[in-house]
Amino acid sequence: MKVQSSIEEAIKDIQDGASIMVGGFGIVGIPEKLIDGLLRKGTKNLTIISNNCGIDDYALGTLLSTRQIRKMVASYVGENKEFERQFLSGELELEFVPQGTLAERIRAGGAGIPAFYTPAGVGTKLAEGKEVRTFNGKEYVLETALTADFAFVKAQAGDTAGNLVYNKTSCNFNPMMAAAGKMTVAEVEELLEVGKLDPNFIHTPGIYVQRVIACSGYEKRIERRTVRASGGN
Amino acid sequence: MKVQSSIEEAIKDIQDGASIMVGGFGIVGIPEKLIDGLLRKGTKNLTIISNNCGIDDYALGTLLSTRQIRKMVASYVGENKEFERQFLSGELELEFVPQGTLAERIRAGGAGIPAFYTPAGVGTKLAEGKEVRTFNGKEYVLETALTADFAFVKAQAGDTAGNLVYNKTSCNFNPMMAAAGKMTVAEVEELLEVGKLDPNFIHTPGIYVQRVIACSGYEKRIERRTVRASGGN
Amino acid sequence: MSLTREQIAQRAAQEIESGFYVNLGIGIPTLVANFIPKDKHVVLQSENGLLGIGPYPTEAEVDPELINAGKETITMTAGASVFSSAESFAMIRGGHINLSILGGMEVSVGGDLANWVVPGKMVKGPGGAMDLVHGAQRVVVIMEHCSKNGQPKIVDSCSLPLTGKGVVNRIITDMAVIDVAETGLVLKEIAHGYTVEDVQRVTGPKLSIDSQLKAVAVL
Amino acid sequence: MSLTREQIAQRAAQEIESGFYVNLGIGIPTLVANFIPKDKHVVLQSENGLLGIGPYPTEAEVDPELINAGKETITMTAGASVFSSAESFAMIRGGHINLSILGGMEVSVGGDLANWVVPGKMVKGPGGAMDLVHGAQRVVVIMEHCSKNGQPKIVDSCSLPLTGKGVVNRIITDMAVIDVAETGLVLKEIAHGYTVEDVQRVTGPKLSIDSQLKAVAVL
Repeated sequence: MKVQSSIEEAIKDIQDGASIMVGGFGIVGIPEKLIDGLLRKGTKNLTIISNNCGIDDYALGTLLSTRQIRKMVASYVGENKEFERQFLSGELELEFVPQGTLAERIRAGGAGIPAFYTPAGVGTKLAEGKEVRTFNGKEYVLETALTADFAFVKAQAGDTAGNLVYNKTSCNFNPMMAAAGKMTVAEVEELLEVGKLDPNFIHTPGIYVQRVIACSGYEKRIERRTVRASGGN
Repeated sequence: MKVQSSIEEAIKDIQDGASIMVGGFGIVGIPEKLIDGLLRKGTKNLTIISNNCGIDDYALGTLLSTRQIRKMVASYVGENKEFERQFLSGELELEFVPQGTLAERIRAGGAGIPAFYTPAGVGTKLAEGKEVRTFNGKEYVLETALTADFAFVKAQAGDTAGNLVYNKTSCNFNPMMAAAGKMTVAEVEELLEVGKLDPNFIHTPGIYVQRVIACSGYEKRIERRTVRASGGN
Repeated sequence: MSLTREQIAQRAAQEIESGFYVNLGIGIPTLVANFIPKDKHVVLQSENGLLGIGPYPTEAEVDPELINAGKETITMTAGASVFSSAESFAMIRGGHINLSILGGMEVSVGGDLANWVVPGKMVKGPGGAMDLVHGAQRVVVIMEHCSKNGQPKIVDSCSLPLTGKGVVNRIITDMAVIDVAETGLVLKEIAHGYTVEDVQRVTGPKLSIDSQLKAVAVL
Repeated sequence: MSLTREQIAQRAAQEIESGFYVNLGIGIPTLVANFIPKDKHVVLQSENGLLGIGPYPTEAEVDPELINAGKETITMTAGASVFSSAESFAMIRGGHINLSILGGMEVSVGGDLANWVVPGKMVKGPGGAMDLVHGAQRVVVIMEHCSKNGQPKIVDSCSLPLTGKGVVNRIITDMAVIDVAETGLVLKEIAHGYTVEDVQRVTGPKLSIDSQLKAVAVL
């Protein structure tokens, strides 16, 4: 069945050189525990597809310190000094994708759409070498689907059939990645029996999730804590 | 504001010759009251984009009796004798689209994707004259986005900001049509103040809905009532 | 002796493995659900937007907003989910459905399927069949071996408009189980009472005979 | 006198009409939210998957799973909705956002925008800017009129890598409001204390002067 008894079991068959999609935007909605597992396992030469690459000592940033990542596909990697060092020294390969194109390429991967046209990037470096085509007088660039050997996603709650529900803006890239991963592993804060989640409000249907594991002790670090004084706005 | 006081007001600016997307699968999740309004208004020469065309005396079928529909874009029109008569006599134009392609073309329309490739229809009459292209050794056909002047959708509940929630399999084509209609009108069984719907579980964000109207007295006819004896299965 | 509709459905149910996500077409394929053993964990998908089709409802359970793709009133299993048609066909097109069992009017030696245009009748449209035949990991067609006037429905080349080219993996009929292989059609199983020659006589293309040729195992 | 960052944000807020759905970029554009009059009904979208950004939270309200695209902790308004990144950019790409207000490093006479590669610094990536400039119905860029060493940032042709070609509708700087028109750049408003010549001197392309030329109205 889908329920895993440990993080180790959930990622046991990930080999050096694997491609892995990792959910999250910034460090919100990231699969903290699966990333930690990968760090402990020491798997190398990874291709990571994720909107960002964590921060220096947290999230995907930790896998940079240990040089486990060979290639990164992302839209923005701003918050990481080690990333910059490895990239400038040529140790790390990097593919930038506009954020909406990244989301749509992953969605296409899960949905069996091999390629689609989008306006983002037309006339920029990121469209160089790609087919550009005009529809209704506007130019669009052809972008292809992304899939991966594994997808790591994080949900608030899940059930034993693999159905998932996300909390607020921790949703982000997780649903598309769940669908685009050949082997999707979901870590959840609350693992329920089937029938406990309302069928009308499932964010990721269980068909997309091959493994699910209940985790606890989430750090959920905050990147930019911005507050207002009580009472004002 | 978005809230309409009558069906008449909600559809007041629909002109002869308009294109209208109409939600529903079979006769489930159809915008009953907006279709009735169109019947009363008598608007003619309509292009209707809808998975099916109702049944003889209900749903879109009623607009056929009054000859208000000039062209139908659908995946399946099986349950309607008047449809057959008008089509065979040449009064009605018909474009068949595979159901998944129809759903995706509408989704693309709302999402600003002008065209995409799909395997459905390759090598069949429905791909004749369309570009076929090979990706990773498999053939795909290029399909273009669909939008419409209006979209009529039906939701279980909505709020004054236009957020919508659907019930069970009445969801179907409604969410994509809400996004692909230039003017989207939603009829809801329950109209709530903003803040009453859980932000985590909105099916159609309010940005896609320009008008919303509370309706009651739904017929919700059943096309094929199939039952089992109590206790068995 | 020819298998009954129920026996064809029963044989088709043997294609389903525990853990499978399955889409059953309209008509005889819908009957297949009745023959899935209770000890197999199988989830049925309906392309109108439901994963986890349950049994038909009792009179008291009938919900006009809960139907399958055949527009029949149904129920949901525990663990079910509902979603839009775009999500449903993303699921189908994306290869997440392990098996699709569909009806057929003609299947060619190359696995082409024709099942959406009925000769002499108004064309009702492809529905979701054109998407399903390309999306599902495996496509099994169940149909009568011959047309009503005795003509083979398994042919060298389909005469009816196609639903998909090269999409069928296996054909289950009232006479036989036949695989579509790279090398052509392979006869895998024969219904009780028929010979290889009986089957070949009403099959257009030449059949290879599987070395493990068996009788169709149905009750 | 040059407008302050707050005054630029205040002027930019005047672009927003009641009923608008607006995406504000990171940096000064985020400040614009503070200047939207309370009587205007405006919904702010954040491309990480939120429609209906509320004010920053109080300490007690801080939720690590509720952030904007600048990764700041925020709150939600009544009527807000959250969704996936694919849905968020479907919303953006599909033309549902009335207005996008973004920062800029260079804007060309043809409305090309460069704002994702900072000279001499490691390239951090485009984020969502390349999608936003094509998707929003109207794109307004707010920036300093000149670079730190006094060079014009409004140019004949961008020297920095582009974010989008021909995408900017209006530029709001500390000196002026300039529209990108078919015929070239049109000076619409001037900050108090500057002349047309002052603005032209630090602007690359030749400016047309709008017949209704006004002073920028800020406090």
